[in-house]
Amino acid sequence: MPLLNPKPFESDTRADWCPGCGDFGVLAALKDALQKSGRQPHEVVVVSGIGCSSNLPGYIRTYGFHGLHGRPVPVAVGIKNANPKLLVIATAGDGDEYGIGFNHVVHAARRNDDIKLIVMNNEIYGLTTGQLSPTSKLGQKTKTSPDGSIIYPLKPLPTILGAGGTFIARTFSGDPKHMSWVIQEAIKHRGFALVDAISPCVTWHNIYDEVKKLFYRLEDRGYKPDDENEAYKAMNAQDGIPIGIFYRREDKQSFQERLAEINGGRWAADNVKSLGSEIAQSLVQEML
Amino acid sequence: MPLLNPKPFESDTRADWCPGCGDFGVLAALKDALQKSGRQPHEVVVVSGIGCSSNLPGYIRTYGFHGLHGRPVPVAVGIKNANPKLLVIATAGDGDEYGIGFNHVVHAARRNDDIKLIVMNNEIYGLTTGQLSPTSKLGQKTKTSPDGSIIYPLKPLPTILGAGGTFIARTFSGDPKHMSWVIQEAIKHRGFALVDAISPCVTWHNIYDEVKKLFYRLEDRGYKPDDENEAYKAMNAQDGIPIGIFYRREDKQSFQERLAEINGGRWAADNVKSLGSEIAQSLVQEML
Amino acid sequence: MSEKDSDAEITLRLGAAAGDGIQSAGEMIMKVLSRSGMHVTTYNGNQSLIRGGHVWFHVHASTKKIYSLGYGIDFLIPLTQLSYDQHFEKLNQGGAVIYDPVAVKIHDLDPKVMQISVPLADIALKYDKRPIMKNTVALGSLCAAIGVDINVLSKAIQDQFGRKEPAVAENNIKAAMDGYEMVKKQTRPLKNIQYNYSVRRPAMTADYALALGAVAAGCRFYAAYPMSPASPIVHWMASHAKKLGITVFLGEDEISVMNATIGASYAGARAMCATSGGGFALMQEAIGEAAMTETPVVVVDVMRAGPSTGLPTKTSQGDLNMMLGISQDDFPRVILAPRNPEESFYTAPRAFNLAERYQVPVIILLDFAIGDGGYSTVDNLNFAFEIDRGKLLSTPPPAYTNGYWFKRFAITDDNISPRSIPGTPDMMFVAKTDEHDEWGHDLSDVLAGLKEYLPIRRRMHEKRMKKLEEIKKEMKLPEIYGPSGADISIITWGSSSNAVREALHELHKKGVSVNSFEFSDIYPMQEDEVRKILSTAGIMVDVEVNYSAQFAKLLKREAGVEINNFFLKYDGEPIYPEEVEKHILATRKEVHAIA
Amino acid sequence: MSEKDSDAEITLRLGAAAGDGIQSAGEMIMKVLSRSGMHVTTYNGNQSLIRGGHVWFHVHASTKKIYSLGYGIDFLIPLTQLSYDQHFEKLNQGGAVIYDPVAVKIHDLDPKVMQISVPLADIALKYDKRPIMKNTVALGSLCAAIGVDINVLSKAIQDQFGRKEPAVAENNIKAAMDGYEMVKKQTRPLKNIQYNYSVRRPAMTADYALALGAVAAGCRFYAAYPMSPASPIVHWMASHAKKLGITVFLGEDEISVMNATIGASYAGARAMCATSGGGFALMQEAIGEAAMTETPVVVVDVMRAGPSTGLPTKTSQGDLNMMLGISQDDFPRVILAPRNPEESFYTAPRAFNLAERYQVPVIILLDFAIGDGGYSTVDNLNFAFEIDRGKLLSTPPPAYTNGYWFKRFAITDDNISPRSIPGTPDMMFVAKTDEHDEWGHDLSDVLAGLKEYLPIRRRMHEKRMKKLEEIKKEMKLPEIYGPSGADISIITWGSSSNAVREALHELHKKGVSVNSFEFSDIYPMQEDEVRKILSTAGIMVDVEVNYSAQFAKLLKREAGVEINNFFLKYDGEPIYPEEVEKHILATRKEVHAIA
Ligand SMILES: Cc1ncc(C[n+]2csc(CCOP(=O)(O)OP(=O)(O)O)c2C)c(N)n1
Ligand SMILES: Cc1ncc(C[n+]2csc(CCOP(=O)(O)OP(=O)(O)O)c2C)c(N)n1
Ligand code: SF4
Ligand code: SF4
Ligand SMILES: [Mg+2]
Ligand SMILES: [Mg+2]
Repeated sequence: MPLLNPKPFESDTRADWCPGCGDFGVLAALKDALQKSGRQPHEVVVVSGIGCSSNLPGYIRTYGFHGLHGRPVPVAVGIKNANPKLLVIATAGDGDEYGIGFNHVVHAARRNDDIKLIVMNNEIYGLTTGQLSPTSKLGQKTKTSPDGSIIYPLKPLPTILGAGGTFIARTFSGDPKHMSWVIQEAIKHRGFALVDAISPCVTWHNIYDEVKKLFYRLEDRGYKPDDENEAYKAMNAQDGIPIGIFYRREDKQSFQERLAEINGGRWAADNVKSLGSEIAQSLVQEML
Repeated sequence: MPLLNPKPFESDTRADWCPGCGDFGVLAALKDALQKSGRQPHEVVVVSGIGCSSNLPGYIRTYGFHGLHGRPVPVAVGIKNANPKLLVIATAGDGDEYGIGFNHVVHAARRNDDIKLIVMNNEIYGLTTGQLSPTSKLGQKTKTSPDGSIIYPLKPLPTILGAGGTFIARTFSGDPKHMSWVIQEAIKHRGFALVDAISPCVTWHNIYDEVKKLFYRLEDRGYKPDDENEAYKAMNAQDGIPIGIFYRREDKQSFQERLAEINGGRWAADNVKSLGSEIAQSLVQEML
Repeated sequence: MSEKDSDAEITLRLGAAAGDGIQSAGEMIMKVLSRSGMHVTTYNGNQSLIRGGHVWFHVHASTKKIYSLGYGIDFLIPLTQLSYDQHFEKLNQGGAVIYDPVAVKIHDLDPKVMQISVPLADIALKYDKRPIMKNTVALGSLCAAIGVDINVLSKAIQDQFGRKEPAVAENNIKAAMDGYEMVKKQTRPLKNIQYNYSVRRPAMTADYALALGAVAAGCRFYAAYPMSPASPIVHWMASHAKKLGITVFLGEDEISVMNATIGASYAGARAMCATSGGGFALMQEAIGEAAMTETPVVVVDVMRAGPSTGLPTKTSQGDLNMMLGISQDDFPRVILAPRNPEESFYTAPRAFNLAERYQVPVIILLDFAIGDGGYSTVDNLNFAFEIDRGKLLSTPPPAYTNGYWFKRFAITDDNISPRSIPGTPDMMFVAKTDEHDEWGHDLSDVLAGLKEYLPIRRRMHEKRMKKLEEIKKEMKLPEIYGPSGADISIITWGSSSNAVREALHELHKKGVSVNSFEFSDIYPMQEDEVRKILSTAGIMVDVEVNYSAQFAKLLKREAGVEINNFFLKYDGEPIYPEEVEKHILATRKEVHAIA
Repeated sequence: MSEKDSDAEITLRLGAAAGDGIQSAGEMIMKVLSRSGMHVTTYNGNQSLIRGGHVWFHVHASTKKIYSLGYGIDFLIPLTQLSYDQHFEKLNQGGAVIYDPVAVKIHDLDPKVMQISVPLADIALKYDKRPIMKNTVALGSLCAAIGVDINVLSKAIQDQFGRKEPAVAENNIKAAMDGYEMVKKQTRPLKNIQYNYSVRRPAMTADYALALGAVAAGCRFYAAYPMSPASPIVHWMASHAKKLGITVFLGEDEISVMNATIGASYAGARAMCATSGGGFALMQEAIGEAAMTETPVVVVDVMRAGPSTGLPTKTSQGDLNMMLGISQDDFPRVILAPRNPEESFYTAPRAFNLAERYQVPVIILLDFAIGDGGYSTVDNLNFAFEIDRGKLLSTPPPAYTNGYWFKRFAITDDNISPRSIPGTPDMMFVAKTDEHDEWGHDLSDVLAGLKEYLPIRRRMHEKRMKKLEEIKKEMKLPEIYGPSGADISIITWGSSSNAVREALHELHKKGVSVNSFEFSDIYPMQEDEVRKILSTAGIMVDVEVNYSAQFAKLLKREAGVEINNFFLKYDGEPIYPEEVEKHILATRKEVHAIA
């Protein structure tokens, strides 16, 4: 089927985020990137958790799974392992992915599962009305840190680099073209891609102005994302908020490529059938 | 009370690990380090998960908590936050701490909780009779990877460095003095300390000879653990198995130091009492 | 006004979109009434989104003690057309709708409801570029309509905006005053209530009351991962941490929260944590850990409508089954379901005493309707309760120590072992989730299955389970309202009791022979006593907020009491007394038809 | 031999320390018997440690079909003194103990038990520097004592060590032969069984049988995090992944395992995962997710003795309550408890068909006794079962699509909606854990609480819950053994049935009027039919392996059936038929005393 609809990923449900919420930018960029990927909507699955950001699958025209807080990654991994022909994208919040569900991210990264994770990072728990998130800053006042946060924020990017991530990027919903480009590259990547999407929450923690002032594009500075040690430094840079692709390597097989060597490409979603009686008998023989 | 007993941390229960198990070395080193710390046994709590390694609290004379698989860190954190006068040490396996419970490690590291975590890393699930662990090598044959592992192993040290860890070390139960020294330093550290203790499983995955051949001491090479970028490189070194302290900084407050600024040092374990009636009334007034 | 008319009583409802400030407006009018001597009960009809949609705030107030949301709506203040459309049908005769004709078209209104038109937006625009103060104007108008002193509102506004720059409060007060004057010109007060301005009554949600009760009972360690409708507890704890010296641990997930709570309790603190169903599901493995290590903990589940994510801002009593089956195999637990904020306050110290006395996990079940969504008057709080730490020792009895190890899990006559905390000399022990003997030594490895040790395993398992027999004796029997020997008996539990109690009142006025049995202590159940008490019941009608009548099933399972008539609500909304009333009237008809 | 003497039947037990190879020795002798036409049932008495301690392997074999572990021990082979001390009291008269006098001192032995002394270690040392082959020598000795062809053992040894260098098998065979000859010289065979070497019977644990059944039913996605006693399932799946094309996902924890299983099923696979109680506790939130999104899943819980970590290598039926209360609020689930390996094989395809037909989570409860710890003969497996994927469509009915979106959660007469999987054009939908309408649109945000949408919420909740009514019709009623109208009726479920069934046989020989009702389909329960069936029961005796009689409580809760007599075992050991027999005999006495 050719893409007849000029905006094939446009949904008919209005997003009910607060006016001005950064997530609108992420949604637009994702739709744009998907269209440019040439994929059909029904070949794409968008998986999310619980949070403002995680409402996204309801607002895009693809298959969707709006699951549990913190668990989009394992659902996405399950889908991909059952049918790797699908393009599987997880979209969720910083609470979902850097808090309760971060271990899944770490392990998907080290396995190099071929899924794309877009974290709408607003440094706050939006949907639960503004509590401290793992990326909230020291001193940040929230409902759970009324005296200012005393917890050092998590640095998800160097953490995932250390864990073996093969595509690690940051982008900003205030720079929609950049965001679409980063997502397109993530889609093209061989394996797990982490896209940290700065997506300000205008209601509980509006950092638009701050980010606009401080962000710069790595590619504008001639940065090349091919050296792990340089990537580590760039991620920890103190001179502003770098966005762009920090690290990328295409020489590592995805987990699904390796899996195919074992299951012989007989993927579970296409393979719901009984056993031939010869094989069945041989299995019984083993137990004898 | 002075330490009358020359071996105050010696228990009367025999460890029932397999003869030759690396965990014996860890136990001995820990007892030695504790004795050198000058602590009284009853001021120390050793917290563990579930696994061969996690049986350790039963074999040492301190308070102990032998909890759930993967959860020693949050239990330890709870203990420390209730009574920071206690020395709280978590001892567990690679399955516990790099697998199911790794997210707790990441977050304790970034908070800089003042607990010491010793991971008995044997690259296998020992107690469950030899399945793949997060640190198992590519190609490693185990009960769950009979055709050889296809999963890239996790690199816990650079991951925790990226997450903001302030003391990160590796040691080897084949080098008992080194191990005792590393644990002593961890105990002295201000905040969270991760000690990756290579502790071979002689039954399911005996890497003693391999490690003995490949390990070298960072301090022997004049390595200084004060630079994060150098630490990152050293952790990823391919020229053998470095042991020693990779990274250490003492300029970051522990979480408990910061907490004291809020709770005023009124720690929960010493503070089980009712409210004065004046305060009580003022709290009611707020609701009026 | 309807049959339920009474000048001592009032129900009102504000409606708008999320982000319009309807919750704070509602809280202000609640305060106005509370500070005028009235008892209040409220409900927050909100949605799982931050701006837009439709949210409302309902207040029921009375000069006498009340529990439920009352009957219908006397005063409706719809700031949006949707708010009018959604709620006008519930307006009581004799009531009024206060509205801005620019925003709201009145239609299909009962002619006995008064229409009070006020240019809310226009007035608001006098004081700000955007008409955000229109709800303040509406509050002023409302004060005129219900005849309450406008100065009480001014003071409430002052309190609300006191921390902002002075102009904010000033302008809001002016806007309120304009609204007040405008309505005063149109009509005399529609309510003729004797407000008593010398009596000010505190109102709390159960979440707040429970937090207060916990701290008052010595809890200084609180752990949480935010989850509606339990979040107000952590908000209260965090905002009082500095003042009261509370250690608030914000875990990375509910698993860490529960384990840290256990760690803190093991270390000697009174430790508590709270969540809602989904978070509780994640805590279950660790609750088994607490029971096995005999570490006291108090865990709060503020229930919301499920299953799964469900309706996060709506109410339910659907988590009882989960509490009866927490994690693997048998272990003791206590389940308490306070019926309202006041009882929640007193439940906290009881829960801690039970937890420490019996060294078991104690679960407190609240729900959205009273926990986050509903304030209620809580006065005459008594903070002088006993803190009973049970068998917590600081020096070991000789028979229980060998000089360093402590016989922590000793078999005793009452099945409760003396306990020590780390830091205490000569009382060391290892708390183990593996089965263990009296000294805490493993029974799962070299001793597992050996014939000499099977009786020890059995005895340790029995020791834990038999605590339930002792705890039972402390469990309260149902509270009975209405005449004994009534034809119809309502069986209910937890927050559902509130609507039932108020419906009873009306049913009695109508001459219906009905009484009620309200359960607040759920498990363990004194099955024989409960059976005996319920043998006096008439035709039993079970009222609860879930699909499968979970409490009725527990009654059947424990006490063998069988109920065949149910009023079950599971659309996420709280029970209103008129619904109970209707169901009971229908039941009476049926019964008469059969008889 | 005891009253239970029969030449067609044999029980034997090997005992040693962990790491001595007792499990593989046990499996070899089991194979020897299986390949000699015998039916077998075994039990693995192991401990939660890797070397040392005490472990044993019990085999019951018979020329006819058997289920339980039989009566006492005919042949004991204690390789350590502890093994003798632990087990000698269970030796049957006419039986024998085969031992090495260097390792074991015989004491207090019934004179009617024969002592067969063999220098096991000395012989073993002939073939290796360390006496590791002493268990092989013992097996050879045993073959002589029970009169089975030693060549069958040689073949089994060959199979066992075939992958190692040839000398290993050769030396073991020689060692076995030496043992055989040594005993043959001492005594004629103590058993006079007609072995039938032309019949070879496969034996499996329930873990393996279930894995086999699942794959045969089309399951090619299996997820796991290792946990005893469920690990054999993942071992089987992993070792057959290449051959059969199975995707094995080794998750980082049980939460990822359950969520990945749901993801795979959502994507169209038949997906399964398994764990034990503690891991299941962590899966609960996601099981609610499966139910809410109506994604079919099959989840296996192989129960072990708890609570908490408990006794990881010991058995229990203590997780039923957990299954009845999985995570928050009400949702449908199916609980099946196959009684033995054979039934487990057939339960897998049934579970998948139920899961896909009703789009619900199906729980299979196994336990250590049959799951990991016990092999049993499974012959005549029939692989020709129907794969029913329910309403899984690949093209949308016109009324169910708008060209791209699919009405995935349509209300239908049978409450089951047609389903699609990603990749299918014109059938897109979003699976939501928030409450949703027929198209999968959120009811939790802008529509939450609106009066038009309350009925939709109710209807969606009812749609899910009412599936239980349909499922009920497919639930099997208890299987009845023994005469109808018996004085005493044993009520039992799952693996406890095995000991009960064999005890019944003996009780009937003793003239006791007793029958049994074995439940394998647990929930939902056809309460009316069950009540009717049990109304024919005599004095009911509940037999299960947990402290609180969880199944009896379910019976009471669902069917109102009340049981007052219990045989409950909770020391971690499986039930032996003689224990049931003893309890029933005592019950009969009581009954007679009363009557
Ligand atoms: C197990 C569980 N715990 C807690 C919650 C409550 N909850 C819902 S959304 C959320 C956090 C939202 O923050 P984030 O993930 O950053 O998303 P955002 O709303 O900021 O986009 C939480 C804690 C939940 N739904 N489930
Ligand atoms: C929730 C849960 N899942 C699984 C298990 C089973 N289990 C016990 S120990 C263990 C892994 C042990 O490996 P590791 O942590 O590396 O410790 P080791 O035995 O190697 O020292 C597992 C998976 C468990 N006890 N609890
Ligand atoms: S609360 Fe914040 S994150 Fe949520 S929709 Fe509003 S602006 Fe966006
Ligand atoms: S199995 Fe391995 S880790 Fe466990 S005790 Fe034996 S050698 Fe140590
Ligand atoms: Mg966020
Ligand atoms: Mg390990």
